[in-house]
Amino acid sequence: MADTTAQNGSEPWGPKPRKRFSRKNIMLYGTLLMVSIYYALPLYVMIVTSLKGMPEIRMGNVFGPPMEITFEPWVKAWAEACTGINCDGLSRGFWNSVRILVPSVILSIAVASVNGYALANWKFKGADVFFTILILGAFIPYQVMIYPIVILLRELGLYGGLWGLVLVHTIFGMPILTLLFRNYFTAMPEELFKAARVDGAGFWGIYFRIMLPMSLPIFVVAMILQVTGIWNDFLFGVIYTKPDLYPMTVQLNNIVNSVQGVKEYNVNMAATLLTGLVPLVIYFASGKLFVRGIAAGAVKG
Amino acid sequence: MAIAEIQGQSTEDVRPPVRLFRNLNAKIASIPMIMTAVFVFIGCTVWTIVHSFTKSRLLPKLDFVGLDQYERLWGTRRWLVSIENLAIYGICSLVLSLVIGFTLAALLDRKIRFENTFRTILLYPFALSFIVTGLVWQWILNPDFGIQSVVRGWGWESFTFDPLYNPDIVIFGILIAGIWQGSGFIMVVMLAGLRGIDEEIWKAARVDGIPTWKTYIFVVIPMMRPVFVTALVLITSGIVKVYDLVVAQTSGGPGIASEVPAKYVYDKMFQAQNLGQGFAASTMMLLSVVIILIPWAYLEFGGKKRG
Amino acid sequence: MGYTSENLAEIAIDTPQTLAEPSVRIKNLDLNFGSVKVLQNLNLDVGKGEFLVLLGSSGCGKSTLLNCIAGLLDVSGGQIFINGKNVTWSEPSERGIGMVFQSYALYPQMTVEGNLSFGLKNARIPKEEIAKRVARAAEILQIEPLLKRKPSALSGGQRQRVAIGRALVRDVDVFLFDEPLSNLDAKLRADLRVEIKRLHNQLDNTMIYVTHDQVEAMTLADRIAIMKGGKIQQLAAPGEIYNRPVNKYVAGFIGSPSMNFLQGNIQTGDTDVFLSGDVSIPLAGYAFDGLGRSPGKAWLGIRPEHILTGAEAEAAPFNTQAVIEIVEPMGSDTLVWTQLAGERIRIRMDGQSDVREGDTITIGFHAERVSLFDEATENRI
Amino acid sequence: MGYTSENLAEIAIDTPQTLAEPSVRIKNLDLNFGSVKVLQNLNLDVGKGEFLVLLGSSGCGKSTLLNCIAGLLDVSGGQIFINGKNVTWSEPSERGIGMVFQSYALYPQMTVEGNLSFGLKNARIPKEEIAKRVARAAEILQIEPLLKRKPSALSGGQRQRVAIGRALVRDVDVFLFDEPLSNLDAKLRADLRVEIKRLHNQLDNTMIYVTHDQVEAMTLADRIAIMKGGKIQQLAAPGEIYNRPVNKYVAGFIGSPSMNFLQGNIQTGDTDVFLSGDVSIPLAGYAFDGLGRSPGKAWLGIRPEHILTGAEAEAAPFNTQAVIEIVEPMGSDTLVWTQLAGERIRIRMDGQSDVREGDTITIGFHAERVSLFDEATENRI
Amino acid sequence: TELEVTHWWTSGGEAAAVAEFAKAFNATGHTWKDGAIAGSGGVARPIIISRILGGDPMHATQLNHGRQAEELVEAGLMLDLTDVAEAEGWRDIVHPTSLLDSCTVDGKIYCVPVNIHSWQWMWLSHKAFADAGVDVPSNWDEFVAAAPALEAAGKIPLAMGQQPWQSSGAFGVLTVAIAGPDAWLEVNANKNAEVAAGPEYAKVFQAAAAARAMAANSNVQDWNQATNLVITGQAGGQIMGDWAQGEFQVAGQVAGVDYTCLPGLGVNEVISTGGDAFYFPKNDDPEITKAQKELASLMLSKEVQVAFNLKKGSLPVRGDIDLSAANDCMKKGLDILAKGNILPDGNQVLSADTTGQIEDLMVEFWNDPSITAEDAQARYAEIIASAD
Ligand SMILES: Nc1ncnc2c1ncn2[C@@H]1O[C@H](COP(=O)(O)OP(=O)(O)OP(=O)(O)O)[C@@H](O)[C@H]1O
Ligand SMILES: Nc1ncnc2c1ncn2[C@@H]1O[C@H](COP(=O)(O)OP(=O)(O)OP(=O)(O)O)[C@@H](O)[C@H]1O
Ligand SMILES: [Mg+2]
Ligand SMILES: [Mg+2]
Repeated sequence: MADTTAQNGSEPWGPKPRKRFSRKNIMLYGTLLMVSIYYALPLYVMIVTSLKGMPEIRMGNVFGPPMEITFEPWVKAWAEACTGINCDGLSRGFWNSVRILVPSVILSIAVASVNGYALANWKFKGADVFFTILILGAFIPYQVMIYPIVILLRELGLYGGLWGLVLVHTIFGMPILTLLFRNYFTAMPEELFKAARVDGAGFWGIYFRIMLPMSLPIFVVAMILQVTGIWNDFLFGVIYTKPDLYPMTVQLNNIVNSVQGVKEYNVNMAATLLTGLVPLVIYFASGKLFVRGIAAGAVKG
Repeated sequence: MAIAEIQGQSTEDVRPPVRLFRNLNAKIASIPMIMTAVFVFIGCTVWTIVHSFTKSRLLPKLDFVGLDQYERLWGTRRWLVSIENLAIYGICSLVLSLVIGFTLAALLDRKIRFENTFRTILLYPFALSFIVTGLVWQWILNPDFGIQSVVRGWGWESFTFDPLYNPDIVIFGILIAGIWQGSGFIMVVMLAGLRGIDEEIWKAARVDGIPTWKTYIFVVIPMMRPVFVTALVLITSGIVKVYDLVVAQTSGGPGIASEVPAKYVYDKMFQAQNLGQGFAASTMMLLSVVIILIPWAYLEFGGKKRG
Repeated sequence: MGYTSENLAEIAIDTPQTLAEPSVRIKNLDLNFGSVKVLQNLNLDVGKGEFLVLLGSSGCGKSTLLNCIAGLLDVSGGQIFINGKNVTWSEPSERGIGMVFQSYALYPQMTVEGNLSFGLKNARIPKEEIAKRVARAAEILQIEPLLKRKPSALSGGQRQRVAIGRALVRDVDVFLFDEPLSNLDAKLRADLRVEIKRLHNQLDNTMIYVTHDQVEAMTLADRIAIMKGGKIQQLAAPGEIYNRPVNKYVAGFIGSPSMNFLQGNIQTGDTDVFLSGDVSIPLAGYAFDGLGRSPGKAWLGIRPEHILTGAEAEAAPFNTQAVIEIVEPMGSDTLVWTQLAGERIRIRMDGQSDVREGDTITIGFHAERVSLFDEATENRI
Repeated sequence: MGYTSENLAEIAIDTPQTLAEPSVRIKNLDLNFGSVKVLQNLNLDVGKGEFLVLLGSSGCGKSTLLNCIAGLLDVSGGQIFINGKNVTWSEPSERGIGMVFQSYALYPQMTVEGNLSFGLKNARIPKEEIAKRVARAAEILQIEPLLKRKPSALSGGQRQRVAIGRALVRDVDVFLFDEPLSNLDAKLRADLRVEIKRLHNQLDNTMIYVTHDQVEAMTLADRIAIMKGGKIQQLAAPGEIYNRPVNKYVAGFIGSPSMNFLQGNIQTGDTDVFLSGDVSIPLAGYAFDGLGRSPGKAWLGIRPEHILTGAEAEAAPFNTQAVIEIVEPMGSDTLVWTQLAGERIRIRMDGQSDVREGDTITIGFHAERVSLFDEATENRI
Repeated sequence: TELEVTHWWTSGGEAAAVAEFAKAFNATGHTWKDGAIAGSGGVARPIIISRILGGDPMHATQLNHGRQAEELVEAGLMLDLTDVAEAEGWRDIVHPTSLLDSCTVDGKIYCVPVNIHSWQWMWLSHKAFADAGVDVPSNWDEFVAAAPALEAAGKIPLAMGQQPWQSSGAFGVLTVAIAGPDAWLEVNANKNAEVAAGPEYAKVFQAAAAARAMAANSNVQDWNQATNLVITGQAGGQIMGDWAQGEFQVAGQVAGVDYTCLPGLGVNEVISTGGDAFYFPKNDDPEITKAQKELASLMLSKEVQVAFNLKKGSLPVRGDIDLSAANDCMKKGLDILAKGNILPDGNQVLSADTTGQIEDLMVEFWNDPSITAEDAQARYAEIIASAD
């Protein structure tokens, strides 16, 4: 056997020394930091602005930190800003948004996941044709469909209510979500599906007992997509429902989009940040699952 | 001994069940999809196309006027500018989203510290509604109190950066914000794709002495085709519908320099109360999407069997 | 050592040849994927309690056939009977089959117990009955201590046993195995092979077993069906297939290291001989198939383990001198490469043989041990 | 048939024992993944032109060791020398190694030619030189007609050859193989094994080859290193490992079907004997390791292929009667299960043997063929 | 009875004004249910139309009266208010009566005008002119003359936002001021393309081109950002409707001291009488119809008009009320109104489609110096020629 003589001090031995500030690392983190600045700059401006008073904003330095921090705009955006004659800020629509969000997210994901599952595992003749049409549907500008869908909903007797809106969200979420789910389920081992069939589980049995528990990550991905989309939706919310049901974004729009009169930028910023909070919380909460889920959904094309 | 002999024909002759009832549950479950595809997407499309031959104004009406709407559409400078803008914006946004999304994903994939933090920062624009973030970008890019003035304040008096106020480059100004908002999501998709690449490919490239960037370009990217396809669907469907972004930042300005087709459609339908014109414009948009996508969709979804 | 055709027949005798009421009967089965014809007019009867192995190279249609039997693929033509009932269009769960997959296909989110009872719950079997059956299967497979674990906490062999158990609890008549062992390492594979054999002895079910591992096929099967390109090439007992392959494909496919082939001519006369280059091999003792002993171009096949060396070779009807080119010691055996009639051939010798590259040795074999194939049709002569 | 320790030594003699300047030298290598110590103080010298096989069960650290040598993992301690140069901190591409992976890791979108030349182009080697080397590698590996194809259009074996070619063109001194054949089916695996052996003979490079397939290890290796839990258990020529395993683990690991073990006592005296139950096995002729022939509890191991039957058994120093429990015909061999001293043991018999379950046969063996292990340490006695 | 009312008055003053309506209506025992949607017609219109198409319309909705609503009326979707109007003698009290004309289709009245907004204003910053060392101009020509001085002092002579309605609005103001009300009427009401291509309009386009040059450095988007330039003295002036006044007020500026307002650009002291009106979609429920009519009459009542317009900063539609609380500029407007120097608003005479086309042209023209005045005029004449 080889003799292991004493180690020569100058010789490389053990782990390769790593420079903390190697050129590579500086490049890597430098780039990421630069990019992060680009991404975070608007956020910074928004936060800073939302903490300033209007006179300070009029002075025009958007990047300057507030000389005098005020939380007034936040309070106003949440509880005082007027929408027409109702002066209770975003808080008014918040629960409506939640009421719309929950069933819309659940229904759209439920429908799309079942579609994706059927397309991946239970192919029948013609399924691909419908799916292709569905994907093309993702490219139709939705303004075009506003009136026909109004007519459709009227015929279904759903116009003006919560369920009409839920249906609309389900329809518009369907193309991308179905694509996502289909790819995810296709990537799952087919033998598992076969085993369940041999075990006598039917279409729904396999979906609920086998597929569903195994695809939580993609459900989280879909949820994030839908929560973001539906929470921030304004047009559908306002077109297909009545004032009792107007989501928070209507208030946001009202605060932000007043054509005439004074624009309170600080309140606008605070309102936007407040509105974005719910999706942001969901991002933070499900960061890791998000990545894993997408992997399975996206990788197989 | 050869193949076992078959004797005694069995008497019962089970006929194959009716085609329609095979896979019945799957068909039932697909009803929402089929209904959506047929009634909503096809139905709406047909409805739109039919109405594009009418002179509907505020309300959809069936007064046919032939191709008038189309003639006017193609005689309108704003429409032509919109198309051109969409082409420029579309190509740049597609390329940049993919490049930036991929580059960031690749950077995050280098086993870095704080990956979670960086990822969230890059993703957060996706969560914020564009009504106000558009305004913020408008400020940041405003030559009088945005970046230009800050840089000039540092002493570079000749520094010029006013993308939103220069008709020649305004579309690129919009691009800056568009990329800002959308690329984080693409980055996440790409990151996920990268995590799926076989570790041994990396090792092989290292043994071959191939620099990392070359490995990405010549080896990894070609392997991620499916991910790029998914990203492509996401980006292009977003591009075709781009509207808020423009309205929030420039309302199509300066002049009509940053008009886009979706905005043209919207303005014609609801602002100018000329539904027919809006329908004609959207029919043209749809037509181009279909021309580009049908062959691709067939290859991607129709032609290939599950394997 | 003498080999007679009698004891060959004896090896084959285990097989239940009485197919009065086969357990699985496949009639004129066709299966196409789009325009690709994967199975064509396939007929197969499997007896009650028989252990049938489907053997063939990758892509020959073994899994496809199994999936058709299980009802996981819709056939394009033909019929499938299980226990006399036409099940061509039945649901998989109604066919009375259990299936074990290459990748185990355990439900990852369920415990072992959950995995075992899933099928039973679907069939709405009463709780106590389920518990009883699961307990019995767990006992048979010796997985009682694992019942509460999830599949991710099991080793490969344990997972495989759970997969088998899942078929077991359902009390089915026919077990289908699709390469159940090919994901395992050699040692484990050997152990589980024995276990499956034991199980078959114990249970008496019909088993159809897909593999492309010959050792598995040879050790487990009552009969082996060798498939190629969607067709069954030979269906016979292992000994028969090993000793009397019906064509050159089967001959080359079965046996490891595989059979040596020499190209040449059969010369009939007082004593039939096979001529290849300058070598002339007497065929006295070769059992010709039917009357086909006409002269003509042919292949002669001889297995590496049937080539004798040393004193045994000198005693054999055919023998010659050969120079050793490569020596591959394999522990228990040694594989030696040499030349015969210009062809490179392999010889399997005892693992303790003291041979070196460059040595000259005597090799020889008995005509009873060779196989002859027509050069054109490649069928056995 | 007589076995002497001389011819065992001869088998081992191929090995280049003169390690004056080893090709690869590993000194006190440690490797931790976080707090998990995968390799601990590992020392290994590989001679110039040697074919070393790393063998061990899954998870024992084979790939990890290979990756350390390749520079794909940063070691936690110790040094690695290649051709006398300390490469502990060098980049993989600077070490003069080529590596072939289990999954081939071909660049899927490049042609075979592109795959072969990518690394060279990157090293800025002139065009003609690249063309020459690719042509040579293609010739050696017989893949000239495939040069323009993409990997997806190649069969498994062809892909593997391209993967080897990629290492080949780089003119490296040391080839590292990480289970290069384990994704292939049995037949192909056998063919490629021969090809790699041929390549080694032709090229004269040092090769380090990871596998958990014994047949590969035995046929290819000049020396085998058996690993377990990140440590090398035995490093020796295949014959040595097969015949004189240093401990019970190695003994059980090598050989298929694996060695039979009997638990019992060594009794020294006039004639040493091994007692197990009511069986007493004389040990005359057993080559004890050193002076360790003290009495005590021990394991006796005997390989299935070393158990003789029939006339040979009767002639052996130890023999007894046994009842056959299971017969597993495997074509070329037949595996028979029986009982000895209350333990179930396996016997490998000729494939043409005419034995049935329930038969009583005579079995026996020579003491030279057994291995004895201390019960406590499990080391060879 | 509960009435749902849609409108897009959401900013502070506007909302307060709406609250006056609601207060008065609630006082009658009914309930005002507010459905405020911010944004201009572009946002509100699809909502209103959808609600009507969906068969579940709101009970009252704000709309710019005039051509825009015509189709809805023609389709028989709006409630006929003629009986209320006749009973209360709207023809007599609404001043100018043209406001009521635009509510009239086939002799029937379908909407209630509630206020007058006018575009014809120019706002000038005293500080800017002081800095440039010139007097505050009193009409457009003086303003043009002062522009070089402003520029020399580093000021933007004319502040302009980038929104399309600003461009076309400013053009409208210039037209009335330079070409005069008659030419304006000829082109806009009678769609006389010859006049549009004629010499009077040529002058307008020249003036617009000059204004374009003066506004070249105005890098803001929103109208109030432009107003802010005037307030802070960075710009000399801005052409903007009377709503700009609110900004000056919020900034604490005093008319005549810090800023000057020039109606009709100081050339033609005429104001256009745009404004807002409410429509009442038809409803099957007679209760609701009754309440709708009550609301209609309430909106025109004296007290509500005063309360509403004071909050809104617009002019009342009745000539018979006293607005002593109004400020300087508002009073100027009232004077002009009283003199009868009025014009209908563009919305009342042009279809939305034509307005849109003109907006497109103006936006292009204002922002692209390469379009000459002649080109723009030619294209303008074309649009007028094809207008319906
Ligand atoms: N969904 C499919 N569409 C088209 N061809 C298919 C499909 N599934 C299998 N095939 C083809 O059918 C043939 C038989 O496939 P099968 O899976 O039955 O082979 P196999 O004998 O099980 O092979 P292996 O040993 O590799 O599992 C193959 O050539 C394969 O390419
Ligand atoms: N990245 C890692 N982090 C932590 N532990 C690891 C990592 N990679 C490998 N290991 C552990 O190190 C041990 C050795 O792994 P290695 O891959 O070298 O095994 P191997 O001998 O090649 O096995 P196989 O035959 O399955 O390839 C295993 O127990 C494994 O769990
Ligand atoms: Mg298969
Ligand atoms: Mg490994």
